[in-house]
Amino acid sequence: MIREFSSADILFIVSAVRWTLILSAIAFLGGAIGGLAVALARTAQGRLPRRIAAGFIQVFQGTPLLMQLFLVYFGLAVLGLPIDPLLAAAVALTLHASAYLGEIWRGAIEAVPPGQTEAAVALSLSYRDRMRHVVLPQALRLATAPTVGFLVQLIKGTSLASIIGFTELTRAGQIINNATFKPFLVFGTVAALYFVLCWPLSLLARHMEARMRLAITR
Amino acid sequence: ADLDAVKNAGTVRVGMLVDFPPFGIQDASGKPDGYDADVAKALGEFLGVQAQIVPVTGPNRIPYLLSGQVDVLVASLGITEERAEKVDFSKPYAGISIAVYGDSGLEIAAPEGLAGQSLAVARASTQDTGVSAVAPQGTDIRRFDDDASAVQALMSGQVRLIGLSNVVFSQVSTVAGDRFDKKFDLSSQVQGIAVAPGSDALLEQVNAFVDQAKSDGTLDQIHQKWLGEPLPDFVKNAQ
Amino acid sequence: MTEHAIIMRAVNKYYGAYHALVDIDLTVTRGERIVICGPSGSGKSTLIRTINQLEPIESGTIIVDGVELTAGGENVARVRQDVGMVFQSFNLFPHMTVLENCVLAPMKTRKIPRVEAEATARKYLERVRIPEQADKYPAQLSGGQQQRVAIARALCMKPRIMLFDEPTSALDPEMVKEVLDTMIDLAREGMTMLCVTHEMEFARAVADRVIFMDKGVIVEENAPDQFFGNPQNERLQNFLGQIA
Amino acid sequence: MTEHAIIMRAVNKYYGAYHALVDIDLTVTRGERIVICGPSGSGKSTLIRTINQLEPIESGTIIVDGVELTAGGENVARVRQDVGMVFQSFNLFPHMTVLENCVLAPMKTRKIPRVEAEATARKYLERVRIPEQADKYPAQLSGGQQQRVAIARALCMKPRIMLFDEPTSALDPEMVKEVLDTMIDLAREGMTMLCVTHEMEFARAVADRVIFMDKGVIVEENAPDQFFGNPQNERLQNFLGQIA
Amino acid sequence: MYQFNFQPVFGNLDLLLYGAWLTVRLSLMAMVLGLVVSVLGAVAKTSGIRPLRWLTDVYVEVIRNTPFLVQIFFIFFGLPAAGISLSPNTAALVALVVNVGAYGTEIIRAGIESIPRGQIEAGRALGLGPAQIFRYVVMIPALRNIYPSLTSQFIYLMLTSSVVSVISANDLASAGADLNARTFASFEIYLVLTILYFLLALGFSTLFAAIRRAFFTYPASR
Ligand SMILES: Nc1ncnc2c1ncn2[C@@H]1O[C@H](COP(=O)(O)OP(=O)(O)OP(=O)(O)O)[C@@H](O)[C@H]1O
Ligand SMILES: Nc1ncnc2c1ncn2[C@@H]1O[C@H](COP(=O)(O)OP(=O)(O)OP(=O)(O)O)[C@@H](O)[C@H]1O
Ligand SMILES: [Mg+2]
Ligand SMILES: [Mg+2]
Repeated sequence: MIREFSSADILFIVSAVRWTLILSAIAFLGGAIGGLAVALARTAQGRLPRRIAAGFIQVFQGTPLLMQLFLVYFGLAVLGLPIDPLLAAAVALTLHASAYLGEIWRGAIEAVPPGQTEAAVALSLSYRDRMRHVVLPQALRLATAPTVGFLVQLIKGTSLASIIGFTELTRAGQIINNATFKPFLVFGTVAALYFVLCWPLSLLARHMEARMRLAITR
Repeated sequence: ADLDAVKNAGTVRVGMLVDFPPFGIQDASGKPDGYDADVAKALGEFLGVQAQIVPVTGPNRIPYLLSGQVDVLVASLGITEERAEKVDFSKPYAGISIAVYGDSGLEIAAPEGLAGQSLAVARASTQDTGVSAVAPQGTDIRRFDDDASAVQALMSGQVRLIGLSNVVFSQVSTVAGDRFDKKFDLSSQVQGIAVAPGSDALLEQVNAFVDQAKSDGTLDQIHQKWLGEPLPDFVKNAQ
Repeated sequence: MTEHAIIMRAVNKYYGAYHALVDIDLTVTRGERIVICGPSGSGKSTLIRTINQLEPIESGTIIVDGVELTAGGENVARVRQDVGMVFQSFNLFPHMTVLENCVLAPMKTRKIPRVEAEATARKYLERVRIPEQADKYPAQLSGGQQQRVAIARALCMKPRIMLFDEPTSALDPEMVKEVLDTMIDLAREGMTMLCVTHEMEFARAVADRVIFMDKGVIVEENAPDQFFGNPQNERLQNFLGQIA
Repeated sequence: MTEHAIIMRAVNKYYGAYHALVDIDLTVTRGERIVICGPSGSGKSTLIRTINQLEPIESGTIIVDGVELTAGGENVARVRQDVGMVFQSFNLFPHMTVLENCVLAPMKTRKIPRVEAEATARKYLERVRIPEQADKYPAQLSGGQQQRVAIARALCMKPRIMLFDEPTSALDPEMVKEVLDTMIDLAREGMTMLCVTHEMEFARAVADRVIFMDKGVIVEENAPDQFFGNPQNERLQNFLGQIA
Repeated sequence: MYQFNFQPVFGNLDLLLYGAWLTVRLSLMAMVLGLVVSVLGAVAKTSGIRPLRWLTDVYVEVIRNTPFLVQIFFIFFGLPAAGISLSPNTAALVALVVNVGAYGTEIIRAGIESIPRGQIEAGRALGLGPAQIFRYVVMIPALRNIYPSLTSQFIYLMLTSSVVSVISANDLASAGADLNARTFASFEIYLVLTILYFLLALGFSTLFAAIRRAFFTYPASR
């Protein structure tokens, strides 16, 4: 009954990349919006938004994504709020990514020299214009490399969504492995696929970091 | 969900494993297949609704049921007392026998011989419970996430013993030849279809289905297809 | 329009427990040019930063161009548009060209159309004698050029008052002169100016009044020839001895 | 011990294609005090950095204290211990107290026991007139104090030669004097010194010779009164006009 | 609706707490060893020796761009084929060290490169050798500069360690899974596990803050 590892299996694993990509895209989009909000709140003048954002980050950086996914999907259902798995994944991944991106971007915003903000204030620019035209564009340059770096972790992290039923790359590998008992072949393929997805991003991050270092030391 | 909800929806959502051959597997096109899949389809026909199969995993199959994400589990779920406290089981629809297997060179004939040995099982599986119940002090029970990992531990030499079902072991033998043999039986284990507590009407219908499928030969036929023999007597006769 | 550009009355400013400005009284007439000097940490920067509310004050009154700066509110924004500021470290926006640096604030806060804003910017870049640098990025300019861009950028808001905080102290000796020349030009045109600097030549050449601060207090205040020729305060005498 | 502290013969240095030092010949007698000046980018820093091999050279010979610096090897380490250097930006180690800054190199390279190293350090801190700052961290000191620590740190290695690269140009005007006074003290004690600076008062007061560089070349070289009073080179005349 | 019943969880709280202790121990050892690997990796990467740099690059990129699950799998199931048979707990530790070492290498390299050149030149001008410069001049400020990234990577490591149950290593997650297998009180267990992980993360943050205060609080230059 043990099946041979066949081309159909490879195809199955490759097509599971679809879910990995969809989940990553959702997480990243949600996280980008949430992360910006968190970062702005974390660098705000008022104490209250700063506290709330800090608490948010502490909770969602301090607990495993696996548990977050489990509690959102099964937990809400148990409380009488059944939720679509995709929505659950979107919620949990967004919260997770918002916390991490928020923290990365806060660092970038704070790394913009205070003189820049002061100059903008002295020119009487409003908070919005100041952020939009002066601070964020400069923060963006500092943030791109770590952001892309996080994206790589996120892509790998979506494998945890298998706990709520997504047959993405890692899960597809497990399923095929259970039928074929060829772990090295199967997980070798899985690892190679992740590498193909992530390596270009890592290169990009490194390239941007190098370019930025040049720009700074110029 | 209870019977009304299933009938209203026109579909019964069935949780099944897809990584537990030959009960639950994926066919070459990636669709769920296997003994459980055929049973699930038959159940759907009996209820007069569409059977929608939801792939679940060993560790999360019960949460799926309890949180209402599926209506029933046809997921090779062995009937045990602890589980019966959480879910309601139908009459047995399948069964496997569980034993301890291991390196052919090892002389072990009874649970006492396990002391000082390391032994792999799939976490939360029937063989996990079975082994844990009889293993003496000093047995190193290593719990893996699924049978495949446990088997891999055996094959790579990380452990020399494994608690496994006869079904999976026969597959192992096809690759490993006579490197491993059976040491002693643990138990035979019957499996039931599970519903969430309180779904009494649904459970009644499921039991009716199991009775009918046993008597009209449907289960024998499916068992023959996947395991090469008719439904064993210990399943037929179990209550 | 009043005749007084800036009036400060009994202004006190604390950083935590540290008393940075102590009962400051200062009146600046329209068109007046004032140089502020004093040892490091004496509160010079703090003083001029309170004038466009980069630093809030704890007590006292500041009236700029007839508008009282009560904490927050509309007034502050209005006053800031009328007060240009040039920092020691330039603080140009590094991701924008010189021209973009100059047009950003007029376009965003005064809602001036781009074409017009650019025309104004070019005019002021001409004025500070670097029209040809308009399309470069700050990092491509020398320190002296950067500081002149900073001056042009402030002028583009057509401020009535200019504040300078040690505008030449981050520059190489050779570049100091370029910037001082630009500032002397401005002074000649009657711009109200407050300038923190230790360039005594500049003070002698253009200042109407020189102010000496020490430990948050205005210790001496006089016309330049009196100030340098006949200092009263002992700390000031010492100070002048040191930097000469 | 030879009578010559430093001998440079036909030294050439390139940064990529850029010819930063062109055929430099320079001999410094023991105890001599030399001031180097010149426009930005003329190669002053490069020149003094070649002397303790912070920059390798492409051709020519440098002999320091009788030891020839061939590329790498033992010689370089030995020479560096004999040559103290003070940077424009201090470069104190921020994670160590003043005292730790001073004892690190003697303990690690000369293997002097801590007690002895600390005694020496305190002596030199006294000499630069900040003994009471020994246990502070660099960030807690003013710029002038930091630079004096940097001088003390270099002295703790008991160097025969001191190199200064614009040691006062990052300082506030008031602090310049503190540091210059320290340097004048050192000069009086007969230390061999090479100093890049634009402080003309200092040059007049202590220099035996003033050197003017332009585009990697030593253009003029003279005793201070001649150098300032009667400059020959046109570029130098111009330069003196600008910084005066 | 589901009836929550925390009895099975609290009745077995000692098991979970023991699991939490295992996670703490595993993570702490992985952090310390991982830091050593990271520093060595960063030194190799910033060294002038080309093959060494190249090798480190390969290590870092392979590890950072493949999932931890696959890495731990290969270490536990794959190494026996090469004659290296590690116990589950050792394999878990090795996998974590290898993983965090790759991330840490990049982080610490960035820290080393953030040290102003003048600092290194000052060291050289004082006659210190390259190793002495690294040890006395570069290391502390470099670690201080990247301390936040490093510690958040460590927290991430602690959370990642929950995966080690796949090779039957013991930790908090596997204690939870075992309890789950016995009681099937999944929601209750997961909720408590999440809280325990949160508390562990909080504990580690506090520890890291204390370490920072002890070793890295010299006044920053203005
Ligand atoms: N944000 C702040 N928090 C706390 N203290 C501050 C702050 N800014 C300035 N100070 C303190 O207030 C005093 C006055 O500072 P200020 O910058 O106005 O001095 P200054 O006269 O401009 O000095 P310098 O010539 O060095 O620029 C100093 O003692 C300084 O340490
Ligand atoms: N690492 C380097 N790579 C390339 N070019 C360099 C490098 N360091 C210096 N230069 C160039 O060499 C020339 C001499 O530089 P150097 O720093 O010696 O000048 P300087 O006289 O000390 O100037 P300053 O007064 O600005 O300190 C300059 O044109 C500079 O741009
Ligand atoms: Mg100031
Ligand atoms: Mg220089």
